[in-house]
Amino acid sequence: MLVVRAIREGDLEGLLELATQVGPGMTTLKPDRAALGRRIEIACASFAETIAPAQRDYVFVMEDTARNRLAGVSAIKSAVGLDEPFYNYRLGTLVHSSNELKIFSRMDTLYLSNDLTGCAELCSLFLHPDYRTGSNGKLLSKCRFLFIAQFPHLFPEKLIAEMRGFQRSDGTSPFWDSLGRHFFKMDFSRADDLTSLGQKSFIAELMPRHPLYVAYLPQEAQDVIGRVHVDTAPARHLLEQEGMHYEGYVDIFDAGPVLQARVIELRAVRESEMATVDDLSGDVAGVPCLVATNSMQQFRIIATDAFPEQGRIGLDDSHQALLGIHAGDPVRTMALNPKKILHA
Amino acid sequence: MLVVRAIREGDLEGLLELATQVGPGMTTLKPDRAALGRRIEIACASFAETIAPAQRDYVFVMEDTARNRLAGVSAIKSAVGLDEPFYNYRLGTLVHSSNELKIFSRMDTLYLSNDLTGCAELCSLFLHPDYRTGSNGKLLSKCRFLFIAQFPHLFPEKLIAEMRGFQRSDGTSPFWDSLGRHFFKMDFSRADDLTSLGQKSFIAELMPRHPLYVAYLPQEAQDVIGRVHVDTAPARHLLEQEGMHYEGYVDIFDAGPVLQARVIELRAVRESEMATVDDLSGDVAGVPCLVATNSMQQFRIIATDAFPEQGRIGLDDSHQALLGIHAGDPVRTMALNPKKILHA
Amino acid sequence: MYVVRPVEARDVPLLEALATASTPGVHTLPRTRKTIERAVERSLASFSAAPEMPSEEAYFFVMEGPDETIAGTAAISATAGATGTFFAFRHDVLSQVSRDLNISHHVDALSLCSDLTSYSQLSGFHLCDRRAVGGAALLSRARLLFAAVAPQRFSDKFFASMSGMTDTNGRSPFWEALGRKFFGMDFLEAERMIEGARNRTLIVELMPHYPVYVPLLPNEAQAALGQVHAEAELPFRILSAEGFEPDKYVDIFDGGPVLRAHRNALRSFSASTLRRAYAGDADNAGAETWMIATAREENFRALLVQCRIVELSGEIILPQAVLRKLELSEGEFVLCVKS
Amino acid sequence: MYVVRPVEARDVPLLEALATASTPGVHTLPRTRKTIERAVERSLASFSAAPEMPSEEAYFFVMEGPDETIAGTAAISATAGATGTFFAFRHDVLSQVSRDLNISHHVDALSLCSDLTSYSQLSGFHLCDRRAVGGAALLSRARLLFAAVAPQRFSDKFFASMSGMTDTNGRSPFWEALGRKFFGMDFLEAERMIEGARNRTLIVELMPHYPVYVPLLPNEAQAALGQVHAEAELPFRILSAEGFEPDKYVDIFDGGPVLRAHRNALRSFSASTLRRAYAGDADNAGAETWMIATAREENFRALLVQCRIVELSGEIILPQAVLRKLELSEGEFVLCVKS
Repeated sequence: MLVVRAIREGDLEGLLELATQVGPGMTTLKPDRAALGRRIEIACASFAETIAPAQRDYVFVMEDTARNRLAGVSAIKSAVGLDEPFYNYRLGTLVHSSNELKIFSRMDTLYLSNDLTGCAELCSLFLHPDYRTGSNGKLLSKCRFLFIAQFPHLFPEKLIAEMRGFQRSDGTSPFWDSLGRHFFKMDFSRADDLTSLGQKSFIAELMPRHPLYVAYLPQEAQDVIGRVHVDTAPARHLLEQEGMHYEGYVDIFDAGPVLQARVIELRAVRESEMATVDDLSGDVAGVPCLVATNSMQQFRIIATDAFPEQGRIGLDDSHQALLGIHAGDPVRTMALNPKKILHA
Repeated sequence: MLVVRAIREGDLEGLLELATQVGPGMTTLKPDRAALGRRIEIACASFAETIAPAQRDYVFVMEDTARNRLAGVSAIKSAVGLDEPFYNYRLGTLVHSSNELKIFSRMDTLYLSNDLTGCAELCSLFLHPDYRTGSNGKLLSKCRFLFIAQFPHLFPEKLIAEMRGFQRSDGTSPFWDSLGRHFFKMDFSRADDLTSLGQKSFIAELMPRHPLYVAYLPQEAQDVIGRVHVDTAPARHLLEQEGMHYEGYVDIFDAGPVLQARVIELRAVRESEMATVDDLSGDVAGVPCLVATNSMQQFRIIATDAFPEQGRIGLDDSHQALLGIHAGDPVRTMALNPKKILHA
Repeated sequence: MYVVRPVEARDVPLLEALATASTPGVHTLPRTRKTIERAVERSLASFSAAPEMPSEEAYFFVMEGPDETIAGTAAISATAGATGTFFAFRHDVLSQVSRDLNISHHVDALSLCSDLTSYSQLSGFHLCDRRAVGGAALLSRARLLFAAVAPQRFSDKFFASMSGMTDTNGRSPFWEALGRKFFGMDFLEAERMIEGARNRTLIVELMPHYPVYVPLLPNEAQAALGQVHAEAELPFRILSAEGFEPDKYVDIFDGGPVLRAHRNALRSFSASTLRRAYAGDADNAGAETWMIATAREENFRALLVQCRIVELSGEIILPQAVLRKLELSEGEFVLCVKS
Repeated sequence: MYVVRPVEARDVPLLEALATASTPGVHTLPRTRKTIERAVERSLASFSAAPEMPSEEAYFFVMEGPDETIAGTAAISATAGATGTFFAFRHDVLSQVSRDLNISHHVDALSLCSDLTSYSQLSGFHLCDRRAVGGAALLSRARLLFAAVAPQRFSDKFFASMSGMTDTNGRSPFWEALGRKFFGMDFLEAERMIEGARNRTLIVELMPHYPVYVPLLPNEAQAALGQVHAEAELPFRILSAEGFEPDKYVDIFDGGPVLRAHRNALRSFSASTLRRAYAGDADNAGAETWMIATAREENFRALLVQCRIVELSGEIILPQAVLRKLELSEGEFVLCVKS
């Protein structure tokens, strides 16, 4: 049985083991005991609310209770860019027109910006390969939206998620090759390494600061602006189901999209509901639901079939145990999948 | 009895009479017979779908059927900035930081942009003073959202509305005085006159094109960025109820906010529902609702108390007559007021 | 004997015939009857004006060959912007530094600027008759001698924009990388629409207002930056010898170099001397080629002559035929500079 | 008699005492024992180096008074950027045009630039003893005479940044309008933290990268733009007389003018002559004040002397006392320029 819960001090070994599986490319989840220890410490202080909201880093782990093992991790940083500048390119529009020549050109333009400073960020999602089945991926990703719906007052107006950008099959980035490389004489993987050391801001110092017309770039680079890495497409889809969308912010290296949403427009904030737990025995026809506790320090969430109605939800003993609750306790619940994609 | 409906050729005299009441400041509704005639022609072609979606200008009039008189007007332009560049300032963030000096400053920055090119625009709202009571203002403004909910495929991803900016009691603009005036040796009212002649783009040619730090402006000018004129506050509130919000785009002259929304996030798109009309006699307890026909050319909409439930809605003969429909016909309906403001 | 003189109304038909023969895109010559007539009228008005300060005047010169046909044209504008603003790209070096990575480098960028607006501009140099190459320097430099004769008509700074690299089809690699993105048309078509001008409002409407980072340009465009067209090598050499230097400005359309000079650096100003001309059969032993121009503003004439100049004398002895060509009476002043 | 010579290690205590007496914010002098020692060491290393090209060298001179106390200091850096990038504001004119409204105007804007990085920079001019005003020009110009003696150590372009306007409390109106917005501190505090330097990475980290539109600055800041501090008027006059000109660069902190010159425009280069010095009691009838510097790179000395120079001679007759002060043997070369 799998439950996602707030991380605890005792999870360090389990997290370290998970981190060894991650591989390169995820900068916030390196198998570094000291770094992970510090992160857990901040996460515990976050759930305990002993540090200011803007400094918090809520880390969630998925636990396989039967095997007493961590199956995955995901996190929400309360605010980015408050210690180190957080850079993106923003895609804007400039129109050049001349009545005399009957020319009207609408040009895409890249602006180096720190606009997303202070936004909350979804990050550090990793599910152990052994567990990549069923709804596990959805639970691990979407648990964060229910957490936000439960504690919306702790979050800023906007939530973002950086998506890995398009790469060629050999791992090179057409966007980097056409832009970053000219300003920073090193290859993409070295630049990527530096960012994983948290040195993104120094690299941004070397990037062009004046607005850039996209038309200056070769077509191949223009085409990948806002496109995700092929492996990241499913993760993007999950986030889009929850109300996150691309608004023109991209990564300064690989032009991967930043998905964003106003917190009040998240599906979880609009649609999740409170319900009181009833005992249930035997199977009941239901739809896949997320069910979460209302507590911050004891935040626990599962995915299960259920049929919440009129403020009540039936859960059997095993699920109540997973959540650490009893009949009569309140939970927050939401359908795992959106009813439909609106007009998409 | 008041109904809002698609404008018709025969409305020219009535519209002209309304326009004489408007006074200065509304550029799209001057009492100019030729201009209004052209506008009606385009609007009729829009409702008849004989011109391309991007060229359409849907104009609605509020008719007092008892007195056979026009009481108000409102409109949706399908796309702005496709003939003349559409300029705004966009408020962004740049962070200046130095580890060495332990300085981290987050600076607001204004960028001259044409980002909103191609967005649909709510405009030309005017209600005759004789009718400024009850729900008339809401009906006249919100009718447009139900129209969009009925025909979402005809609109671009984003909808905007430009709000009049803050002015001092003597009609001067602190933002203009601190910025525009320096680049364009004329006073605010003259600049405003030129824009009302549609010459906004020429003025923008004279405005500073490089990103501007807001900190350069005097405090008084900084304070009014994104603030509406005192008379415009109620209109802003109505639009915000419907899902429109300020995202940092402002007018280049007076820094009035542009409200915007993704069409799929409008309350009308999310919450309005189809219902079949039932005959009703006598009063029934209900909530204030908007009820609209499904037809484009015969688009008609009223505000009335009703109790839509399970896909049915009861309307008495007089309301059916106002809408030009009968029992068994389909309508689109939505509560006039949102249930609550989400987390606001 | 070649003589440079102001254009006259009677030259229009010949100029029209010559315009059709020149290479498109390389010369900023007027090309149609109407634009030629306009240029000639403007020149006549400019010569007869008595401006207190350089303004909209544009002076158009022709070089007559021995048979009195037109062997070339050249022009000079009092101010490059005239009533508008003259645009060029300034080649800036932007500095990018990262202390913590210990990296610092410089990035070349082109910024649209109006720095040259008040300069006097040399333009329209065109040698129609390839056999007239001996007169090329006379044709080009005569404009500057006129400026030295009438300095109040001109700025104290001058520039000349040299045609940039194009291929045999008139395709400019610099234009392909930049101008085309904003104009959406071929280089030659754009030059035709704008009539070679660089002081038109549509430039500010269409060209980029933010620096263009040179490393982002395709290699071919970078290679063309600051390079002269093969046909412009001759004027480039002549002006370089006169004292002009290419530095940090390039043409906004084809990336060709802009040569600039303060008048103090120009030989026509700093190395010319004013002398009284007398007729005579001078002693030709040790003769050198001198460029001689009338010192009057009206009815200006300039030509080359072989003669020997006595250093400390204020006189010059010229053959009677030369005086006649210059329409000079004995004892009138001429401006002399070594060719 | 005032003599300018390279700083020596023994000067440190005196320099420390003098530093505390000077006006804060006006001079780019080192102010603490440690920074003074560092500057002196760097100067000693620079004089004893034999650079093939100008690089990180910084030469620090002192002027000795008659009593051998220090009457003033002055410095010159081989390159303004040294290992970094030297930042200044370039005062540009941007052109804004609207054809249809028939309006065109020019907007002044300040752009952060690194154009001056490779220039040689004059700095640290400070007259400690107000009675020494007669030696002020010697103190300032001796640096340029040294550059004329050892041109390979310097760029061919020079600049000096003049202190901008501050009030009696050291408040700079230009800083209030600009630097404070980004540094969030007082002008004097910022100058102290950055030690007067303009080539530090933190400048690029903190200062605005986009043009600052001058009309948006408060009137007080606009009025201060390009204006010199009262205490800088003397060096301003001296350098102007030497051939420097303020043009389009200003200091990024206080808006003071940057004076620039190509060496060919400087009197120390263009109007100086090399002569052999001999001892003697010269005929002092019609004597003028001359600045005389040793023509050697090591143990450089410069001073003022009243004497009469014979135009076409390659010699100069100087009193024995002067030769001694210059540590010269008879027949050695000196560089002479009229004061």
